[in-house]
Amino acid sequence: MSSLEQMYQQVIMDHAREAHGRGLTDPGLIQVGQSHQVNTTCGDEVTLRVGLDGDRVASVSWEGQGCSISQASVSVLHDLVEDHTLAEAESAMDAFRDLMQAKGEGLDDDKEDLLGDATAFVGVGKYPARIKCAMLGWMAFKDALIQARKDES
Amino acid sequence: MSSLEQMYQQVIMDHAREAHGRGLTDPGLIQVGQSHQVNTTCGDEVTLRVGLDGDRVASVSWEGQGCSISQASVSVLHDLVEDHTLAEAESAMDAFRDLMQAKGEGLDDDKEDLLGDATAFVGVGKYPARIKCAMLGWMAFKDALIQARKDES
Amino acid sequence: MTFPDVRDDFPLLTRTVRNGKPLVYLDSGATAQKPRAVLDAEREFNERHNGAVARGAHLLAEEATGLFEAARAEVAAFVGARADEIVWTENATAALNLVAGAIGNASAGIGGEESAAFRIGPGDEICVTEAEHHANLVPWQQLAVRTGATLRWIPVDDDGRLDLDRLDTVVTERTRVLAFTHASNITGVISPVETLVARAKEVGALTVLDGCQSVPHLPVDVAALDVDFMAFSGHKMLGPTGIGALFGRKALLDALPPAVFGGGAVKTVTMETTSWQEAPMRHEPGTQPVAQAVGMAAAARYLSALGMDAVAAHERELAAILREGVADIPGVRLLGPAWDSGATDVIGLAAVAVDGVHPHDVGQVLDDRGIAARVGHHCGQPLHRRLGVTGSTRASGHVYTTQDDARAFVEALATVPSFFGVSA
Amino acid sequence: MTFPDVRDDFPLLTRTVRNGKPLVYLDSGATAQKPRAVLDAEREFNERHNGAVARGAHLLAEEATGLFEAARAEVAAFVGARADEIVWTENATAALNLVAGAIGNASAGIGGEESAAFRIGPGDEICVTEAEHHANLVPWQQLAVRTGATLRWIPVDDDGRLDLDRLDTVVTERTRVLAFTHASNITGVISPVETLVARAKEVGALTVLDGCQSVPHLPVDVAALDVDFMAFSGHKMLGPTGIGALFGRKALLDALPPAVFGGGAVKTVTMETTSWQEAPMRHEPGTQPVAQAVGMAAAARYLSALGMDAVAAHERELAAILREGVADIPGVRLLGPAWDSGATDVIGLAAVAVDGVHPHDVGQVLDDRGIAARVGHHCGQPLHRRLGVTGSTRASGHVYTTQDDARAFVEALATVPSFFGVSA
Ligand SMILES: Cc1ncc(COP(=O)(O)O)c(C=O)c1O
Ligand SMILES: Cc1ncc(COP(=O)(O)O)c(C=O)c1O
Repeated sequence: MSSLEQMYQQVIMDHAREAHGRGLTDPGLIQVGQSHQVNTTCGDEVTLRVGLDGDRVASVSWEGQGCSISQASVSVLHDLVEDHTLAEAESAMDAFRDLMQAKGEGLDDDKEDLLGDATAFVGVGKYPARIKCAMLGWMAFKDALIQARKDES
Repeated sequence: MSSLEQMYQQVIMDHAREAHGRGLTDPGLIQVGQSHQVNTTCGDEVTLRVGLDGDRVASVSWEGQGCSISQASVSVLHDLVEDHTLAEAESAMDAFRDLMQAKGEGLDDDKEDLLGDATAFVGVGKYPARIKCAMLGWMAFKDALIQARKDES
Repeated sequence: MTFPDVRDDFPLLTRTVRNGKPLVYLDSGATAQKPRAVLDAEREFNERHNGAVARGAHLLAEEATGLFEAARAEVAAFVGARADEIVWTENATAALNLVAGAIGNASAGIGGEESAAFRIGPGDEICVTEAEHHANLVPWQQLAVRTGATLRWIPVDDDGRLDLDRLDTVVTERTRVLAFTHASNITGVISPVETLVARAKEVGALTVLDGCQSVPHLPVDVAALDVDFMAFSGHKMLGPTGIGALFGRKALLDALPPAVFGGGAVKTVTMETTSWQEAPMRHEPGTQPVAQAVGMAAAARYLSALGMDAVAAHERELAAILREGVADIPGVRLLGPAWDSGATDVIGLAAVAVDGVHPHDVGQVLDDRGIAARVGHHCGQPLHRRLGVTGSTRASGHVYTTQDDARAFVEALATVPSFFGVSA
Repeated sequence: MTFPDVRDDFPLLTRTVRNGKPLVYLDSGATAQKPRAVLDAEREFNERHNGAVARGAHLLAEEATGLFEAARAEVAAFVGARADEIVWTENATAALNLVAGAIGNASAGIGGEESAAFRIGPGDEICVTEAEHHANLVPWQQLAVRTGATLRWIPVDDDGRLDLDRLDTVVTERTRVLAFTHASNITGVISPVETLVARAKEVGALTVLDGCQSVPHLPVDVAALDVDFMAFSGHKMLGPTGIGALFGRKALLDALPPAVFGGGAVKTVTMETTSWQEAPMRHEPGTQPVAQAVGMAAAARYLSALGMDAVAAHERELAAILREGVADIPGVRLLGPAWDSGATDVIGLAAVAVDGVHPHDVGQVLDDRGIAARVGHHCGQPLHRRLGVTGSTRASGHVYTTQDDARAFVEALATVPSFFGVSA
């Protein structure tokens, strides 16, 4: 498998073509956070909204445009964190960041199990410029969580 | 003679110590021009006043402070142009500029005769940074002449 | 007449990328590679002649000053200017900001009566075009914020050419500055300088030309173009990073107050007030990029030896291959005018949008083949928006670019739609 | 502990001057010579990794970006800062102007509410000292012109030390900015940073430190100094010309509007408005001095390997020889405090005035012996005026300066009065 094929694995292509969670929805919850992030290299943007129900990530929806890596990444993010606990979501977030920093080498089995489909992004870690693309949605998610929890206090 | 001794010939030292024409005077003439020049490298300044009487440079006086080269140079300038015709003054000005550009080599006999004491400045031409010092008074003279002749029209 | 193969002069071009693939460098519009002559000139300066410029009486200071001023004269001659009409800057962006910032300073009273002619304010207009690089748009837009003047612009048509029908209504008696690019870094379109300058003169506006994409690729003569100011960069014309230049008419540069203040630019400084030197010194405060000036002059010399007419002809051939080539690929759209061998208003680059494929993904496929192209908005968001896309993929050549390089781009691009499953 | 002899690392120092005389380079305060490690780092970058930074998806762009950001991290660590607190600039002058210009822009409404905290105007005061280099005086003086604020200054005493008795009356609740030099390039005096910063904090003023003469010669830690901004130059710390840096607290840099506008610094640009990126990018429009950043990092690495404590101790020994030596010569006056082996507030330089002999003439005698010293006002006209002279002759050392170099200066200086016939 060439580096290029390793980067654009079928899973990624599929998520890019049919992204999950696209289209901002009203979670109908009290704890809602939203974040808008821009990849300044190319102008790609994502707006992501999170609804929290206690310590559960009840809803993740987003809107945006970008390269296949950034779109597929938000899509798997949606699958990994929606309907999971905050703790699980944060573990997924950490594991994904580790994957990006692994320079294409992969992670230990525990973490890869945690990531599921998202391990397909392993090839992106070889390309520093593309890590930004893959992280765009996750940056928005992280920031949206902060916004949502602000309402707590 | 070392380059240093060639630069600081006795004539120059003498003119520097006892400069001619120092102290601005009122020429009591109609065609008077004055110019203030600054050597921005070191902050040296000269203010030079010219009084014209028809086509004769009737009076040259100046005020200023600076290195021995700049002071001696205004002093010989005074001697070369005061009480000479405008044409003679301009020839002297040209010859002095040529001397500065001769890279320490000297000029042909005609021009050296014209310059008299001022040929002692030959050594300055080897030092681009010092040419500015030697030219300071001459720049002021040139500009003051322009000012004086403005009143003609 | 065939253009000489000069690749051996460029050390970087011998390197391989991505598992031993030969490098196909097509990102010269962003930054060019440097010939050995440039690197050697800089190194020679640093190893033999480095000293404080215009400030010392010792031998090294003298030599450094001599080389620095000789470099200025060479770069000036390269664009048809006099030496004292060239101000060194950090890059072209800084050169454009120098003019805008100085006008802002004049408007705030700096420079006093000497600079009063540059004052602008509410009711005055500053004019740019829709084709500008951010470097020649944002400084003017923010000058308008700062002074209360109004920013206007000449729109472009679907081909990226300036809509000259609008010239007379946009550039009017209220226009104080007309700033425009000589050649677009996206569409490659060369502006009708003569027409724009004529109109600016008619209304008494200053003209500011962005020469970033023309000076490295075409013969440029500021005297013939008759502009008031022109900015250009060292690194795009085979010179070092860290240096650019502003051309300005001497009388204008002398009256313009400084945009940036410091040592070496002043005549007399007291705690209360400062008087400035003449141009170019008044606009060059602080220790200048001296070794870089020497390198930029070496670049100008290198280009002159090739001959800018020959360079332009060479790049026209590249343009033909690129622009004709991409136009034949289904699903690929060329930004700017289609290739027309009769038209002379396009430089040697091609920016494309691939239907359904994001530029980043296009770039990745190219990079995998060792092709270095640029993806994104190329600092021209408004122009991309006007052309209906958010970004593009650009191939841009220079003297070392071969026709095979251009063909490699076209071939690789042709594989993109199917790779991403978007072929027609 | 003896400091290692590093002269072999500096190619330029092997050259001879003025008829084969060995070079005694004592003009490091103006600009330093560069070790081979710096020249090699730049060349290696240009020959192997040059590409557009932060803008491309291709391998060279990736490598160039990586090296550029690694250089930032290294230079940041060298002064005790975080990487995102360092902005690259053309030189220290540009760094100081960046802060002053941005405050001016904020005051003109640029940056909107986000930047409102930086707005100044009539009734506000900007404070400097009488010991400033023009680069840290004129930008503030002109900011006052631009905004209607008032410039005030802390005077110096006859020794060139700040008159701290005046601190509380000069720096008051009206003071918005306190800008001062870390070490004087004329007297060599090190400012009492702690006292000045404490007073600035008391009144809520921003502190701007000119680190040009400290960063190359002393251990400097911005966190410990607790200043808001600090400017320094590459070329004075053994790095390339064409680059300098501004340290700023991240939160301040993020809120400060740009002083200079262009590509790479923006988030979204329309013809009407622009939004900026975070710091440091928002303050780095245009193509940056990339090779120079890599060279400046190599210089920081070189100095760190020697150890800045050892460098400072070495230069203190030079100071002792220079300052004690010149004080013994009849008719020579040392500017700044007499040497006192107990005092720790002087860096390794000496500027002198020779009774009855102009600095240019002094410099000529030195140059004839192969000694490169600096003559003139060293961009400090107000300080010279305060000390009762218009100019001086300065010897300033660096890591490659030997004690013999310092002695050669003293010996040559001793011949000056008699050469010009002004001996007592
Ligand atoms: C104390 C001080 N401040 C500022 C500067 C200006 O530095 P640069 O010329 O590198 O901008 C210098 C050097 O000339 C200096 O010595
Ligand atoms: C048309 C145009 N103008 C301005 C610039 C800015 O040049 P620099 O980045 O060298 O300041 C560029 C290059 O990025 C350009 O292509």
